[in-house]
Amino acid sequence: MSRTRVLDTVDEAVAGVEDGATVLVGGFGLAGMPFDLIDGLIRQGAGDLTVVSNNAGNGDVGLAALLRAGRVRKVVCSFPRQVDSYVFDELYRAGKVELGVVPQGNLAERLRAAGAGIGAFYTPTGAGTPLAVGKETRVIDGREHLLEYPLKGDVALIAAHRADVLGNLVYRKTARNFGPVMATAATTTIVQVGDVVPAGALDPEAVVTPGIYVDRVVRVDARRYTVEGAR
Amino acid sequence: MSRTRVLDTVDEAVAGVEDGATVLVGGFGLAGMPFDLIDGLIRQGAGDLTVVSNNAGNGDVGLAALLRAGRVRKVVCSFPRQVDSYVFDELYRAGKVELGVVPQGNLAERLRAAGAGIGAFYTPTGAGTPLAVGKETRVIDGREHLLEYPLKGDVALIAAHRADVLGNLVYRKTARNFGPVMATAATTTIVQVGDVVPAGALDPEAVVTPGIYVDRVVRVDARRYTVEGAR
Amino acid sequence: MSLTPDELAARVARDIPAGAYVNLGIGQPTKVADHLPADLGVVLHTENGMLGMGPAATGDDVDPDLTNAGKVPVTELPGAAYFHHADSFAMMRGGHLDVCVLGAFQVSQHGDLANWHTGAPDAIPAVGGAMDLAIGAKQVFVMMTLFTKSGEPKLVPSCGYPLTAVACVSRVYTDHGVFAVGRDGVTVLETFGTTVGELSARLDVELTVLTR
Amino acid sequence: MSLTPDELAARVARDIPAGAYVNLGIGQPTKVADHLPADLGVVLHTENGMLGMGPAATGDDVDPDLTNAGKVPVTELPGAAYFHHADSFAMMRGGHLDVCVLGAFQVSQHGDLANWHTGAPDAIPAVGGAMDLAIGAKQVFVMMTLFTKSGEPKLVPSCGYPLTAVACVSRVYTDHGVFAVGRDGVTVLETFGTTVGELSARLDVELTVLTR
Repeated sequence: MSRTRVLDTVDEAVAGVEDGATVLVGGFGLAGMPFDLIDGLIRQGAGDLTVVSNNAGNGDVGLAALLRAGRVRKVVCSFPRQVDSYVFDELYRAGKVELGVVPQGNLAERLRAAGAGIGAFYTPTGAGTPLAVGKETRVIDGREHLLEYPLKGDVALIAAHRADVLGNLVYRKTARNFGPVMATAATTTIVQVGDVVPAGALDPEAVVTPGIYVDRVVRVDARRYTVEGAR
Repeated sequence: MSRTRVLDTVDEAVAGVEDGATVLVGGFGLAGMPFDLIDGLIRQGAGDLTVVSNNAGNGDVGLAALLRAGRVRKVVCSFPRQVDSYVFDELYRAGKVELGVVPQGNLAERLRAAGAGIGAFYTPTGAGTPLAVGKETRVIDGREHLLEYPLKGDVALIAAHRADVLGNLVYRKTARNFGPVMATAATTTIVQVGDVVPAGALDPEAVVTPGIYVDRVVRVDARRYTVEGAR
Repeated sequence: MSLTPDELAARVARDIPAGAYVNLGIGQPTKVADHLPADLGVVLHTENGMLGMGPAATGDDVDPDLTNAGKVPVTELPGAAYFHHADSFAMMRGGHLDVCVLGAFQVSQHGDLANWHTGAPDAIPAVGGAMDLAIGAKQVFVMMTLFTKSGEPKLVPSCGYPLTAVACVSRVYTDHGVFAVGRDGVTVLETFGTTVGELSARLDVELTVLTR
Repeated sequence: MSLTPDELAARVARDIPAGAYVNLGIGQPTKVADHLPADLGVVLHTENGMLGMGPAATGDDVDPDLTNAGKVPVTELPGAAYFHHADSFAMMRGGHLDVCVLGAFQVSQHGDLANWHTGAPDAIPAVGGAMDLAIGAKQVFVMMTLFTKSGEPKLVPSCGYPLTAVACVSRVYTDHGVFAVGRDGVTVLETFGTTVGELSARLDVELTVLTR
């Protein structure tokens, strides 16, 4: 058996998240959002969280519900403002949540760097813009670059399509998005899946996240969700 | 149709490589080595090449044959010295080929950086060793890092298992190795495959190298090779 | 006659080369896809991890796991490939996309782009993938109205809005004309229902005309 | 009695935790695999792009597309996964492997490692993945003879050979004993057919003994 534990309940899967933790939350809008794990985190009760995710919640579900519950001190994301991000909008305007905006590619690359042991990297994205303020710059091959540092999580909450008992994961279509990089970037990676299969049931050529990156897996029932929200 | 061209012959596939070019050559030892493309490159005649590859040739085939033909000015690799690297050894000791040794992970990451538009990155690998001489260093989180720059190719020669007509690639087992990163790092990526299939015949979830990275594909007959060499 | 949004989308589509890998930004640029003939072999990239994106999904084809960057359900074409976010943005940043089409608040005569923030103090900042797209593609096309609703030019000497990226735009497609921008300033490539003289009078940038 | 190479491999194997992700270096360390019981659930990594590596392949199982880092044909276990070189070394550099077992020319009392180059002027330099493995794993175990064939100690105050990495080794497993190395110098954890006093007389490093 590998270090990955397959747990019976969502509550076991999210146990132990500490106040003040940095939590990486997968998903791009609703696709790939780990709804069950977030609901479990709300029940679990950890607060004062820094949440790193591409968006800042949609409708009243998932990340929006966590925000509504008052557990989030700061959101680090690329795109908080959406048609249905009213929970975040209200908290932000009321000064009840901080916001760090990171260009989406720098967000993904900083997460990858955290997982890959890269100390820092130079990227052209954001150079010469207001998001470059305070950042170290360097001209490489005639082009200005910003120095960006890794973004590491204490916990990652991820939704994947299927896991084997070793924690190897496959995803489904564009719900893959941030899952694979976040899995590498957190001390404890927690994954909800639709299906857990025996070792050997996944094609080794098609595994996207090897089990080495996965600490806990829990199977959840399929949930229907739409662009208007999960239900 | 995409930009990828599926060609009928190896000679068409390797046409136009220029003297003095930097050629990325896939493979780890013999696994994933693009034997047919290298043979084609020898016929094509380009010389004064800088070859970037993990090793410096095995036996008398592949990279070793290119070296023997006197076409290589410099080899950039992690591990030239093998039980059967006698062609390289002889040329190197005779001062007929230059050598640049790069730690294997830095080699892979520098190739990735070239493909990913990363200007440079800090890595802990090699810090405090003779391979750090002349490199810029920085202490990050108490640990010394080296600044490493992208390694870009004019041409990449890669062997994959199967391509579709759009140039999407899948590999086989540990023959995958450097292929996917080299495909992203070269101006012109040339791939030999055992099989070309129609668009839609590869599982979109399992494509390893998307066709956007592939310029030319040629189907070649399976060749048996062993740890002693290809035949 | 100036162009309708649909005619503008068709005009942009005409400049997309056969077989190109293309990213279409959220909003108006998405409509360019409707004018790309299937036999042109253009492959669409969406930043959320896909090449080979097909048209918007309808009815039973709607799959919440398959959306474009605007979170709209889309479809998959034969030969598609999925990848994660770091790989998707490596593809963009690494210069592998041939063309990216973006909307804009302002474009400067030298190709600076402002399309992510109006600078309004009460606006919630949100950049998404705009900065990555702007610096990454081999060619960045902007598609916008040439003037704001109140008649202010959006092709300007230098951007007043916060920048998305510096010197990244090569072409500006507008309802009134098509412009090349860059180091040498603005060149008028085409006008729609107007003249270079009329445009000159309404814009604060110097206009060069290609002579044949 | 000092340990035979096979007994030493078995001794190293005893310190590998259940369920650990482990990389075994080329040469002697490879033999550790023979002493890991299957029910321990250890998952082997090979730098050339695989987790879940099985034993060496024989007969019809030999597949030239499936080798270990030493280019020896190996097999695949259920639950294996393949990945490319940048991903494989990201896994190593990112600190995800629990244990890496390496051979060495020399290890210093503070855990500096020399295992890639003898410094001989006519040697062809070849580093492979040694430097990446040395800096990456959570714990780096070295497995070596304590003395060279001519009797020179290989556990030394500071390495005379070119370094592979600084302060990376935590344990040194040798035919004569097991040592912890690091900031506090060398601690003897176990001796084989010898005494701390005898080892002290032959080594130039100060030896601490754990008292219980």
